[in-house]
Amino acid sequence: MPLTIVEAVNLALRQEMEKDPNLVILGEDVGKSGGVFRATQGLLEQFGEIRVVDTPLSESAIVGVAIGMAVYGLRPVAEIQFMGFFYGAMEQLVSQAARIRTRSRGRYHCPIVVRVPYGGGIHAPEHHSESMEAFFVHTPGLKVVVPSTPYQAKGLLISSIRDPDPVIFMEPKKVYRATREEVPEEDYSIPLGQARVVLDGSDITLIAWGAMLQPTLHAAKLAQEKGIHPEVIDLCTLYPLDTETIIESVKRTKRAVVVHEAPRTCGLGAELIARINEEALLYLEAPVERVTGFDTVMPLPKMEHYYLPDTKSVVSAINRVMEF
Amino acid sequence: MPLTIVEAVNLALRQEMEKDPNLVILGEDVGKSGGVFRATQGLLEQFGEIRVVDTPLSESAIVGVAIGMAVYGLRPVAEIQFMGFFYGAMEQLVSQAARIRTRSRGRYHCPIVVRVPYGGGIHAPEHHSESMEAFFVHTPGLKVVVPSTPYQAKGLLISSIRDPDPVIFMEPKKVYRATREEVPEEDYSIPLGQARVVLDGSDITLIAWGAMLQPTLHAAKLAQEKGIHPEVIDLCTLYPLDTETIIESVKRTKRAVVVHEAPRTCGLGAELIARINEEALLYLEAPVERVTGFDTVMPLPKMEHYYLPDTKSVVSAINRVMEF
Amino acid sequence: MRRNQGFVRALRPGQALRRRVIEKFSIEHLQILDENGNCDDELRPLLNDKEIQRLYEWMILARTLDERAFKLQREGRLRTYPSLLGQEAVQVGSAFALEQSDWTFPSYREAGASIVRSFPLRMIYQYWAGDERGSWTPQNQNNFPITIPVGTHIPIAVGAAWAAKAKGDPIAVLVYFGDGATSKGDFHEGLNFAGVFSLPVVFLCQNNQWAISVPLSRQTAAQTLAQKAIAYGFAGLQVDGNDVLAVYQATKEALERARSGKGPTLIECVTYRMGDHTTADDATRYRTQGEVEQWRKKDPIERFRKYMEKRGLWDKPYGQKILTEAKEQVDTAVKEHESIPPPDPRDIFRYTFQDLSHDLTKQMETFLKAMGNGNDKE
Amino acid sequence: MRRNQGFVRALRPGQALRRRVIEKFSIEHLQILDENGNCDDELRPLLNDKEIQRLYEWMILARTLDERAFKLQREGRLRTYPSLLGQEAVQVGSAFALEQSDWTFPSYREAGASIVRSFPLRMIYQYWAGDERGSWTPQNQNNFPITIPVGTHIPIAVGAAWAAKAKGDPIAVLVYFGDGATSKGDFHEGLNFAGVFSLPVVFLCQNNQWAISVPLSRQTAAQTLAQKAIAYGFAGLQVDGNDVLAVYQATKEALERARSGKGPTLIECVTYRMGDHTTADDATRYRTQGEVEQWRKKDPIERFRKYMEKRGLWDKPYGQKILTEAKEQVDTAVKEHESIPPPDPRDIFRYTFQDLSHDLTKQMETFLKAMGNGNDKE
Ligand SMILES: Cc1ncc(C[n+]2csc(CCOP(=O)(O)OP(=O)(O)O)c2C)c(N)n1
Ligand SMILES: Cc1ncc(C[n+]2csc(CCOP(=O)(O)OP(=O)(O)O)c2C)c(N)n1
Ligand SMILES: [Mg+2]
Ligand SMILES: [Mg+2]
Repeated sequence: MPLTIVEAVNLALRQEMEKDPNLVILGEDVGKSGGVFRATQGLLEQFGEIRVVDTPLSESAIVGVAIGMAVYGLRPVAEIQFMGFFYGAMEQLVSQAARIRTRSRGRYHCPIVVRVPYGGGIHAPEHHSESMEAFFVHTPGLKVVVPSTPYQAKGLLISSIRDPDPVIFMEPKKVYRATREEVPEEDYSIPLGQARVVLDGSDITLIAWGAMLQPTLHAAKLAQEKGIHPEVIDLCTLYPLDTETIIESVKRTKRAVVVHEAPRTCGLGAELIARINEEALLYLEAPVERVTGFDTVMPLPKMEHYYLPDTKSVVSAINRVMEF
Repeated sequence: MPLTIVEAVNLALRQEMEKDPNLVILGEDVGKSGGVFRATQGLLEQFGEIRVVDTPLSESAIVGVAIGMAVYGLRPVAEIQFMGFFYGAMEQLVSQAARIRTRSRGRYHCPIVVRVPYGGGIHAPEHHSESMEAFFVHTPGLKVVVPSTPYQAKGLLISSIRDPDPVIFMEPKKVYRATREEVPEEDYSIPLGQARVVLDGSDITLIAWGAMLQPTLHAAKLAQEKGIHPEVIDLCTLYPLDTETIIESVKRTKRAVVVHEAPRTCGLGAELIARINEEALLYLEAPVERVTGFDTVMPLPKMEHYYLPDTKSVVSAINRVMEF
Repeated sequence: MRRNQGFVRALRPGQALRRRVIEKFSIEHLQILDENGNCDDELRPLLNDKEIQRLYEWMILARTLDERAFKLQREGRLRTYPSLLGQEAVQVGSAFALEQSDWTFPSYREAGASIVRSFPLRMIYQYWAGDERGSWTPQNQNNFPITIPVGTHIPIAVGAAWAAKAKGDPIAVLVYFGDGATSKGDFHEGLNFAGVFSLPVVFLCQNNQWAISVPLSRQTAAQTLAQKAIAYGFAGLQVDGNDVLAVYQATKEALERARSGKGPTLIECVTYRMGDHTTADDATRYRTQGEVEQWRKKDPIERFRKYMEKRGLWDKPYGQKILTEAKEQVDTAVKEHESIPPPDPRDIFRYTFQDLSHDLTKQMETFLKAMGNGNDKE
Repeated sequence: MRRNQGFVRALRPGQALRRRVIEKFSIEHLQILDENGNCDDELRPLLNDKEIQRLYEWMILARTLDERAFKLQREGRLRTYPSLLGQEAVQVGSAFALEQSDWTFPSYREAGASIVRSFPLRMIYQYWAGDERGSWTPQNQNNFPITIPVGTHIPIAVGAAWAAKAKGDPIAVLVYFGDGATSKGDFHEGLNFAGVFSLPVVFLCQNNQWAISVPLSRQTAAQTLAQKAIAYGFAGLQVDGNDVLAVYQATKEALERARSGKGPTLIECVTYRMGDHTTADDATRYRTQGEVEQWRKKDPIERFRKYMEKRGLWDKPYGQKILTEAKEQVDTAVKEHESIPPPDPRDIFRYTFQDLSHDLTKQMETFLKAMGNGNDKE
């Protein structure tokens, strides 16, 4: 049936909980209220208080307790209410979750999923618009997944839940309800670590993920009208990166633009450029462009539209690269 | 007089405390014991318990309290004992320190320095060898400084202390006592945001900072014997980056290698490559190489030498780039 | 006497010697006005009639400002806004006890306290309309901007108290937070630090029973939040938070103890969040109307009004007059707020550091150029 | 009775009505053996002679293993090592109270507890020699690897307790940490969480008076660490940590309460770190020899030996025999440890994820190739 991203997340959680009695959900407001975005709506009613846990306001404990549950043999899916509140859980994530398999030499592992709505554009208060994927991607031992559509959301979340290692599942809240798409009731999963080509093209490669896919695609369509044929890649998994798909495309198109919301410096865009430099330098006919947030704090609603990449800024990047 | 890096840090702290009655030092074991690396030795005795504060074991409060002191008008220099224990203070740093000027529209600012020994190679226990500069560089509102020699250490620390904004001062503990160098008693400071060319060359640009400068320089010397003349740049300040110096050099040498201890993916090396790509792509005759840590946890002493970049790995990178 | 539960059973007679009680603690509750406005004169704070009326007038203004904010949000003229409805007494009573030289560190729900601290109403609307200029603090005031990441302002308030003590300034710091904040690591690290250094800070917890949809029973198994002070070795007190006189008295006393070097105090003010968590929330999803009605009976303003009426400090005309004046002040504030020209996009870059970094200059110029080239996203 | 300090002064007669004590708490101290080995028979745990001797033998083995570790480090055969000297009773007494099915979450100073949990001595040396294989837990054991970031294992232990409760497993979790750890946010978030959900977990604080060079007085202003349990609404008890019987009894009781659904317990064991913080530390920089000597008089092993002697469970030959056996075990462990072939460099990559990511495969191959090309850094 046609679902939004947030409904697809909810469906994936419900179906996996039905399959796996060890799957538990914990976080702030995930139970009685069904989550501030309703992603966990109805789960408390269906699975009860032992499997759907409204926790105290303790980000570090939410992740830490999830780690302990996983080590003991459960499959916790924790929610951090907004990415801006993830910083309090960094020590648990980096110093514990990401290292347990390594430091116990495989004796213990940590199959947790931490779901977290991220990104700007919903006129939210301060600290509600972060996009800190680079922190996670830079941390050895973590997988980082970002769906961009309802179909992707269900398939990727199911894979993340079944994955034996810690996964940060970033949900693009700007497009939580932006579109509906046919999402099968049936069980299906989308393998982690694979990017998808959303639009075939030959002139330039546009790389985006999450909420940035829509303006990127839109810009690509506008470019087509001008006779430029962009290939658009949705990364889907930010770590491990599907370098192959990116390189193969850039070698054909010889040009690329990376789009992300996060601040420019040391964002994931830099890593993508580094990999293109390493594996496709001689193919490039123009510098790879970055369309990103500024190296500033995300502004409050009155000015956040200045900050976020949008169709226009992607279009002008495409033009700059084509005209280089 | 000839001092080690740790002695230069101690001297800078003492002299600035003598000049500025508002300068206070706080952290774990910074007082009575003079710091686990002796960086604050003698300061408690000279300045007393109100200006040199042994704190409870609370990384988040150490940074948070420092922020409050700064907002009230003091000049706190906080110490986090090892970078591996910084994660607990991330929320204070990112959500508070880095934003106070922006969110109060300049009414308040946050002139704190957080000193933190970083990096591997001293056969330390787990979590004592982190190099997480990319986290700080990616965070808008922070400055990030890394000295590589005793002379640099004093001059850069003095500038960091006098800087009106939050500065993370990363101290390369592997070379804390590796070399002695003439460090003037007199007051001098080295401006932030400027890289320095440590070795002039024309064939390839090597970029490093902190403890990685030594193997990089050593590799450069070995290359010279083979008739290759590398230019070696010590970044000194990681944010704001001195892009100009890097680009100017790469445009001349047309080749570059970046060296850092941190995991490869999304490390600062990626950002440097991205900037070279943006401003000097057409000059490049070979992909910029990265010599870095692996995307793994830093191993324990028995294997840490496998992990850390060293002269040999820099040499072979130079060769690969030159032979490309 | 009720023993620390659990080891009671283990206590058998004749164990006095090696198994002994070494510490005893107790937690007090303070109420001065009961729910019908009857006052315990033994405890009544030394406030003159004018001051009593000021307390009432601030509470009316707080509620008026709050109701208007709600309306404005519904009309799309404000963004998400957290209502203070029902917490007027805690906010006004505590702020009224402050000296101007004291510092406050609010969370996000203390519009009622900020106006008493003479923060311009206009700017409260401006901030919640999504304009950073609304979190600029007027020069003569010692108020830190509101903090949204729950509890993270607590160690910062402690740091300010540390600095005040080090400088020998005879001031105190008051930090506001909710019941949910008591579960955060920063609450613990901050209060513990304040205890160790015996700092001049008052921790004021607005226990409004809810953290969005999470009830107090999910924040703690402790009988009170006040008793958390025992963990830090300083004083804790529970206060009827809908009793403006009790809140005023307890805060005043705690501030004086702070200023006179007697260290920190934790004050738990028991109150209730009458509205939704914010305008983006719907509380009917998780709590009963019955519970809300029970608390409506304890309304802080109505209770105080009854008291004033008994004392001849309130009559209909006076009540009318105050309400009208409050509405006028709010009207003016809204007008002023909505006539402020939009912020300058350059501000996005300007305040990141004292001086624009090379990168930021470049990013700003590129951005302004793009806007110029008809790429203005507005 | 001692009131929660500070508001005592404010209490005047006749205030009973509106200013009243609503909660009372007390903290108990438990000692069974005094410093001369005299036992309070009322409290003596039900242990038979063999078990009493086992306690002694474990303590001797712990101390022997520890002394050897120190020597090995000085000879450059181990890296930085944190000595447990003086804390034998806390570690052995508490671990002896566990069932094998229970879980433990140690910090880094509990070699004494791990051996009682039948963790191989060999691997303790291996870990502190800088080899990750030493933190692999044998399959039949429920011990989490040691944790170095102070306090971060506490929420994890709580999560394990949560899972055990959810699965209905009749087990308890025991988590070890020091006095310094009580200042960390994770201590607070973890204990609070355990209280809210009444989880089967025992929090065992080894209060050895020091956190590296920071004395207890800089960690807290509280009179005891045990009273921190009051903040979380569960039981807290202070125990003489150099009295192995008291530690055993308190832990046993707390574990039983946990397994029978009565929730968490915080046990503060008052002991002393007789050695430097680690082999990299020099305690003479920050504490007096006098203080150390005072505590030497309370030595946990000597005290217990006296008790056993009184009971006829100890004589010189027995003591000699135990010591010799301990030395032999340690000799064997060191030999075994030092005969283990060096770790395979591939292990650096192998355990990051269950399956090597594409990036890691590439990084590993490049690395192995470089080693092959005489670029082996060894
Ligand atoms: C660290 C953090 N986590 C989560 C949130 C999201 N959030 C905003 S308010 C709130 C509840 C706070 O409850 P409480 O502390 O009782 O204050 P109240 O809203 O009741 O005034 C939550 C979970 C946040 N702002 N900060
Ligand atoms: C989060 C964190 N901060 C700092 C350190 C450095 N450090 C190692 S042990 C220690 C003191 C710990 O004291 P305590 O908790 O009392 O345990 P003890 O060493 O006395 O057994 C410190 C500060 C650390 N390991 N982790
Ligand atoms: Mg609340
Ligand atoms: Mg200790």
